[in-house]
Amino acid sequence: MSDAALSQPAPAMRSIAGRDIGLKRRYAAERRFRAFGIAAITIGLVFLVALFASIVSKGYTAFQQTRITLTVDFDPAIIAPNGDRTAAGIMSGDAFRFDTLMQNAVITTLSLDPDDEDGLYDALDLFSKGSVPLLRRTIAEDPSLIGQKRDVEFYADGNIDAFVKGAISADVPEEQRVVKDAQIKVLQELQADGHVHKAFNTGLFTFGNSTRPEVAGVGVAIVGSFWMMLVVLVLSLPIGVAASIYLEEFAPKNRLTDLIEVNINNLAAVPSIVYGILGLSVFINFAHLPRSAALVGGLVLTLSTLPTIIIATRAALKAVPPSIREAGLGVGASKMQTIFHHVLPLAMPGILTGTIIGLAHALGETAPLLMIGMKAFVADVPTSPLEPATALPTQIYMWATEPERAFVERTSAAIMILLAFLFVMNAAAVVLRRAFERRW
Amino acid sequence: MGSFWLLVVVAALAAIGLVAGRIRVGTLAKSSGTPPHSRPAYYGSYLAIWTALPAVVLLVVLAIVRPIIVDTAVRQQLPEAATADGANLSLTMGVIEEVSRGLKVLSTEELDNLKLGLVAARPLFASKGIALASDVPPYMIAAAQTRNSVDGTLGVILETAVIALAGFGFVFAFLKIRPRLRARGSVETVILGVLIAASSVAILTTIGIVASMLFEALHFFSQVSPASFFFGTVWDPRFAAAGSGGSQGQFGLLPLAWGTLYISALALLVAVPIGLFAAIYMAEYASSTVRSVAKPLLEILAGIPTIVYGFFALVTVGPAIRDFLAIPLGLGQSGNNVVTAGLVMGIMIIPYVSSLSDDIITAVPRALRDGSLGLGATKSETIKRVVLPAALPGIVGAILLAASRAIGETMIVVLAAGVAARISANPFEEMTTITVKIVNQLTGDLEFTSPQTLVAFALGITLFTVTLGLNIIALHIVRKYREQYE
Amino acid sequence: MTAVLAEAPKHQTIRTPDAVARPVKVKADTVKVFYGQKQALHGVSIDIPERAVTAFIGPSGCGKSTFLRCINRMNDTIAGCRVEGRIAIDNKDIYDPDLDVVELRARVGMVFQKPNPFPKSIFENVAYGPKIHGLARSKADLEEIVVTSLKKASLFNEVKDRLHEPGTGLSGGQQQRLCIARAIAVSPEVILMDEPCSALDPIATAKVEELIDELRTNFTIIIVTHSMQQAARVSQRTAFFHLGVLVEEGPTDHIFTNPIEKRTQDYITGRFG
Amino acid sequence: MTAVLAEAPKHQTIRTPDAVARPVKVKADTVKVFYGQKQALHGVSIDIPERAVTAFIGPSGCGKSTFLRCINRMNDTIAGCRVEGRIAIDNKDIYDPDLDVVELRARVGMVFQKPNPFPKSIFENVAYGPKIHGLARSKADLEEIVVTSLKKASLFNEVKDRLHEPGTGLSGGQQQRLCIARAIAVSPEVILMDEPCSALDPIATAKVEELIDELRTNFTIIIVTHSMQQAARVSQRTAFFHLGVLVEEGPTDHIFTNPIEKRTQDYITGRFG
Amino acid sequence: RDQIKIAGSSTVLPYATIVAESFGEANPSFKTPIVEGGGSGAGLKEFCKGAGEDTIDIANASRKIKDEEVANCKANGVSEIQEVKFGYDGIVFASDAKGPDFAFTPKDVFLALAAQVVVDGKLVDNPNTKWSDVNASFPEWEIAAYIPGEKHGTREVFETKVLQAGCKATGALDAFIASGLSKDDAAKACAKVRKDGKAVDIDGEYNETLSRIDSNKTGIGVFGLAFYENNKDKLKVATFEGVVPTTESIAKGEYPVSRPLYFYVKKAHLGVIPGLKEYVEYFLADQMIGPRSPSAAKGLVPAPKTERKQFLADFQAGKTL
Ligand SMILES: Nc1ncnc2c1ncn2[C@@H]1O[C@H](COP(=O)(O)OP(=O)(O)OP(=O)(O)O)[C@@H](O)[C@H]1O
Ligand SMILES: Nc1ncnc2c1ncn2[C@@H]1O[C@H](COP(=O)(O)OP(=O)(O)OP(=O)(O)O)[C@@H](O)[C@H]1O
Ligand SMILES: [Mg+2]
Ligand SMILES: [Mg+2]
Ligand SMILES: O=P([O-])([O-])[O-]
Repeated sequence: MSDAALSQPAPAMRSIAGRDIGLKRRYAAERRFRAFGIAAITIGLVFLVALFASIVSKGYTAFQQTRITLTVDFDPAIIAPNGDRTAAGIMSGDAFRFDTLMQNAVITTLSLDPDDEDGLYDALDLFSKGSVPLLRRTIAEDPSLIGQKRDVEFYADGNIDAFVKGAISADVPEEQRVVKDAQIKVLQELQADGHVHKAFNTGLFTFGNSTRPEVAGVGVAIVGSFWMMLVVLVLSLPIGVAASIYLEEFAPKNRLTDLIEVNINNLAAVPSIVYGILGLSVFINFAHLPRSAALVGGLVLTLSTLPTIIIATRAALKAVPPSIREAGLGVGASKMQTIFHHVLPLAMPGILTGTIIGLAHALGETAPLLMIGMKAFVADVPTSPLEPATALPTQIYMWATEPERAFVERTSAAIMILLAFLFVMNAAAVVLRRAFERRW
Repeated sequence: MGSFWLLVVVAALAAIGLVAGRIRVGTLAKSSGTPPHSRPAYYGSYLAIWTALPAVVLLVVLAIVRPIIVDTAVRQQLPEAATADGANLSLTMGVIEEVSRGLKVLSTEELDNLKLGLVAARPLFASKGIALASDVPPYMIAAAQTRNSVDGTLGVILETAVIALAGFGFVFAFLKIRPRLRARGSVETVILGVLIAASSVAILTTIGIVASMLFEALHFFSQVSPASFFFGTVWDPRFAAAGSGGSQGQFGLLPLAWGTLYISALALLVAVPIGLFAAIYMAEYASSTVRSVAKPLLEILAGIPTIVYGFFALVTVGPAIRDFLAIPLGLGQSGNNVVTAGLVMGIMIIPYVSSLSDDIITAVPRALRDGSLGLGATKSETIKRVVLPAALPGIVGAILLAASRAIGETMIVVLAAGVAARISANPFEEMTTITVKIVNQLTGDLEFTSPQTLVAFALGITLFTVTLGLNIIALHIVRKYREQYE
Repeated sequence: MTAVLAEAPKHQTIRTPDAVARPVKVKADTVKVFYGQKQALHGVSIDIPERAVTAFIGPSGCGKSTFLRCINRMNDTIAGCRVEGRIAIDNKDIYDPDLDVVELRARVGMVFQKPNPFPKSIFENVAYGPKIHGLARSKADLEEIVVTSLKKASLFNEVKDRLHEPGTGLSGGQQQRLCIARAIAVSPEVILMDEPCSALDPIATAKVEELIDELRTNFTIIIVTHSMQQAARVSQRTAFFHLGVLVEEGPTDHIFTNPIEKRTQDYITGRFG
Repeated sequence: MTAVLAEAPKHQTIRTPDAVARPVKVKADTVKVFYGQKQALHGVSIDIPERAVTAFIGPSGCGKSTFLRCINRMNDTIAGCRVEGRIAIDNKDIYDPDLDVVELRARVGMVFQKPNPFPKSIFENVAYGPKIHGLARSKADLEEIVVTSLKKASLFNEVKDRLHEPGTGLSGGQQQRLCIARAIAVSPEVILMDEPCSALDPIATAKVEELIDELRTNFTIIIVTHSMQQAARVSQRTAFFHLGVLVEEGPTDHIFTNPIEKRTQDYITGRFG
Repeated sequence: RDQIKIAGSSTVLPYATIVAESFGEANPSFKTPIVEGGGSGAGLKEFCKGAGEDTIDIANASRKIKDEEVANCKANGVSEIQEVKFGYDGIVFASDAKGPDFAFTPKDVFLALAAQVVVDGKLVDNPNTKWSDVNASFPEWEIAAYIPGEKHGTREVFETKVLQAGCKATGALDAFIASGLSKDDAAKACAKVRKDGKAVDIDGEYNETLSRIDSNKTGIGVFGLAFYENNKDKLKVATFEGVVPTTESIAKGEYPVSRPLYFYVKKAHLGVIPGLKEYVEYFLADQMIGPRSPSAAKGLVPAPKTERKQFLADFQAGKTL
């Protein structure tokens, strides 16, 4: 402020009427600004759609699956050579005897020459390698089948499935594809006889991992991810909010708390694999929690999600105007009451946003899980968070690295399932967020 | 009674306390004529806290101590040979635990047979659904029995102690209740304690991270000179193992630091304008329907696994940028480049900026907007000059968070920008980041204590320090420009 | 926007023409305002003369602020608020879709009922309007505008040493005067003042009244006030609102000495309700 | 907190004892308040009698709100605000570290200068205090408290159909009355009112004044006002502040008719500055 | 613990999972083992953490355990390690299916990818930028090779069987020794890969390599045989020293770039973890690693019958390192 301005006497006011206030330029700026906003959202959504389209176009076929029906003769001589028809009896003994059962079914259904070994193996290769164990389990669950002749639906081998869906083309020379001409012939025969059909792939959701794409599923991963997210939600939301409240509302404002604030911001920049290392040494090596367990995964992800939630929550708390706090304190509410009754509800949308983003990120996180053994082959669906499990992203990662063509679509399908998971999580949070939103 | 039931009992006692406290203060207030200091509910909580808190703390402590005592007791029983080797001991203890689990489900007759050696342990246990890898020697059965009895005794002691403490706490607090007791203060102190404990999780995490990295990093610096690490311009750790005769100075940090900076900066260049404009549009212009759809949709971008982004970058974006930008401009041939990584990563972190900023912008009081609009400002002027400055701290926080995510990301960088460490200004070349190399060196096929592995920790601690510095600067900037409304 | 002229008679305003006829600046015709379902104004029609001070009086909640906010379309910013009827300034319908709201608001300044300084420095608060409208040609010019406006709002002496401290750190009355300074800094043609003196002490009030008197020679001023004395002191015309209806309107001396409606009479003599 | 009694003489307050001696409820002794570097109060000492209305008057920015906020320690919430000196209520130092601030604020209610309703329903706004203090035994009881409080603040008739709509959707004066209702709903011993009637029309003002008069029989009331008339009407004692100093304090009629200090005289006659 | 835990080589991973899966199916009394990848080094690192319940039982490796690793194991109390060899793996060079045929020799690859080569009798930084610079019969493609990153066991094979062989063949080895390096260091120098971006380390898996060839059609990738066989429609394999890589040519020892696959068992766990012994024996059965086995279908190159018998016998003999 110059002294000249200070000492001048007040001049008469100049009216704004008729003066150019640059409206044209300002409206152009306004329109530009608005257009930028629309463009920004559009760009974001376009990328989302592009990603979605590429995933869905690759993955939608995985929800359908080729099945082949065979007539199986449940021959007691093979199944229960010693007469033990109990489930335990079926599940014990020579495991390879059920291969014979399967071979017989193929030979009779296709009327093959029993001595043509190559022909038999080519035909057998049409079926999932998991067929035999599945057959065995079916019999164990229902021993009354023994002695009957029944039509049984088998999963087609992953390559055959891919072939039927057109992912493997018959046009390329035989030596460049995994499906042999002989197999195609047999398959066509089967199709002509109506033995081949497509069905919804329920196993994709319920089965554990498998080396055979046709019976591989994300069941274990869904359960694992679910438990991890539960642990993350149950721990990181309350801890994050509690920590934020303390730091923002109660902690004395001094260098130490500044340091803590900066430090928490900084934790967000720590590569997530470092959390994996920390988790490995603290939860597994020190606390002796089991490796590959969803609980440990959840704990590690909690640590890596906390900074996000804390930062978002603190920002939201800061944005609540002080007059609300004054009003609360003024009627004799304690600081704690004021915060929990008035400030926190107003900050809730921001807190939920932080939680959604934090959880979304945690859900898609792979690197730290690598360190604690969650990128593993796990076939059995875990029944508690302490049992070995995988997670959706690690499962996706593993499938993405499988050489078989049939895993390509399943990888995309698994991503779609993960996104569906994400949608559900977001939807829940959006509903909550709307409930808390208030315009001033 | 397991820990679960113990907790149930304590919880039940606490629930009784919740009611008893209220009643107690009510009657006392009536008889003495002094009104209670706090609401009756606080006296209930006060009593409940005194009942449950010490008991639960004791329970946790004992639960940690109990296995240690049991192990010590069992170990003393074992023959010399079994305890000699530490590694084997842990396995033996594992088997004993398994056996002791089995013993609990055996009938007395089976137990006697087992002890007399009439039946072998393995098939017997197998029939009970407990798998043993091999048969167990008799001393293990004896040890398992000891284990069971010690554990059982301890269990009884623990239960008694916990319940007694809960009871004591109950009585103590019950007697302490009187109308002038500042129950609310006490309860809120406990809540404050909980809040502080929650904050300390973040602190402990930092300590854990720093401690786990610092020690190994020092180890690294004892093998490789800090100068060659911090000022080295070549990153080629493979052949510089200490003592292997290779030249030192192949652990140059600079190319990685440069790559990190370059890629993150580009990512922010994408994410900040898009995110901020999206946030502004959603908060200030869009109808509530548009907003409630667009916002969660954008948030999905943060949750897509990074490997998906990575392959998207590698297969779609990278070649497109190479073919339509790099080659026509004559700037490079590589489908792996900084631009791809920056672009794709920028997309991933958009929601960090957009959603968080949107909430902060919405929270700015309407009176401020009215003030500006009332002066004839256009909406965009109001936003730029009044709303955004008022929302600045939150927005900076959101941007920092986005930057942090960009710095910490691996998969996208690997697939989009490659793993070649180099310094170049050309954004159409391959480059890589510190985080990528941390992951690489840690998961590498490398010796345990070689500098090749340890360098990961040195990188980690360096990254930590640098980002800390950046955050401090950001804090100061925010402090300087912060506009506290009302 | 359709003007519903066939209005129920109970909403008829009683108008007493002024002896000195002045050109009309703002003309409202059966203005109705709804907040969602709730109707806050039931058809207000009034002519507001140019270069004069018009005071709105009436009990709290009767719709004064609501009507005031219609005149520079600040109601647009309230979700769920709907305006019917016609308001014209200089014979131009301000609810015409073609009309430029920004220009309108630049021409029709406003001082709000609750002081709402920006969380910026005192200087920036006042400089804001001139800056966005590009009214200052130079820095010195801008400084001059700021100082003049602060002086007119009689705040300058109190804040001259702390022009660069935040405006939110002022006392309630100081904030109110800051908002007045901010509004007059852009020299609008019409100034709407919603209880500008409610937080002010008598001396500051007197100064603001002096300012209003001075401004009146060039500008049109509408002021909401709860103080009859103030209305009597500063205004040439007075409008009395009650329950969303403009009950009576006319030259101030007339309204205060010889009101036609009983409600008006009751209100100004304090015998109300 | 150390009481610096050796104070510069220019900050000496002139006190005129009341004819009817009342017990002292609030006793302040050389209270100084600093906002960061800036000193807002320069040693204020005053005795405020029980069951009477004390009015604080003085030009805008002189420190009335600041002093008022010291009495229920609302200044604790402002970062950088520091209070020196001693304030006692019922002879107990309220800045004693042992004192429960929350209890203090429950006993010393406050109506703020700028209305600040919670962004909740009107009902919730008023019910909040009674709820947290457990003043209502039943729902019906609570409703009664809310209705009574709203009635006392003469807001009830206007809002009775919309008790469950947000308090932020009220007119300025209605919000102010809502805040009054909220404050009296917990029946505090001392009520601090920072310009409670500044946004109110004469009738509402009269009602609030009536309320104050009624409350005075049981409670101690301190009111900041810019209206001499109001001070004269409702208060028994008046304190005149100027530039952070309590210039003169005494029985209201005495202050208004026969002030000792020239500054006081100038102020109340409007000849100030 | 009643479940076997395994970690290590990503090359062995598919075979180990196949075995684990069918082991679990065939033996309902044991749970299906948990198999982790991560690479040979990472697996052995985990393996050598110590003995006991919280450590893994088996480490898979696509190379032999190193002396340092054995020493580290010992230091951590893992004194008895049983090495089990179970088959072979071939490493192939492949390019985009639509491109021309390649016939590589170690010399070509060395000249294209080594950090230093001999030009006019002098060691210089590799000057070759196009494949045609290396061998006139190759197309004029910019050199871009995607080779296994240093975290993979495969890298070691690549270095010893390809680069070091090429080093010798071009005379660079002698030049290195002549320049004053010890024999060991010279060998190390031979294995050094150029760092100017022409050779790209792939620390991920083969499908990343495939994607890179997808996005850069003139790239050459290094793959496992199994991966190539599953993607024959997208890739064209190169011959190496005139031999086409197939299961047969590798099994016969004709194709030079192959290596044995191993897993390492903690002997101390054998009597403790239920099913561990059974798993190893199951792994070594003909049905699992023989020519008709699912592992073979996945790309494992089975060892000859007599050798397979030997694997099992060695394990059952309980020989430790
Ligand atoms: N938060 C704050 N930070 C800095 N200065 C402040 C703050 N609050 C008030 N002040 C200053 O302290 C002085 C006294 O302010 P106070 O609010 O007590 O005045 P007041 O007497 O209530 O005035 P008014 O009648 O205008 O409300 C003023 O100069 C004001 O600018
Ligand atoms: N945003 C809103 N939403 C709903 N109702 C509103 C809103 N703003 C005002 N009202 C209602 O409209 C009516 C008129 O309000 P207005 O603010 O115009 O009153 P006023 O005459 O300015 O009163 P005061 O003197 O108290 O400021 C009141 O009943 C009020 O409650
Ligand atoms: Mg109003
Ligand atoms: Mg004040
Ligand atoms: O994963 P690797 O087999 O290459 O070590």
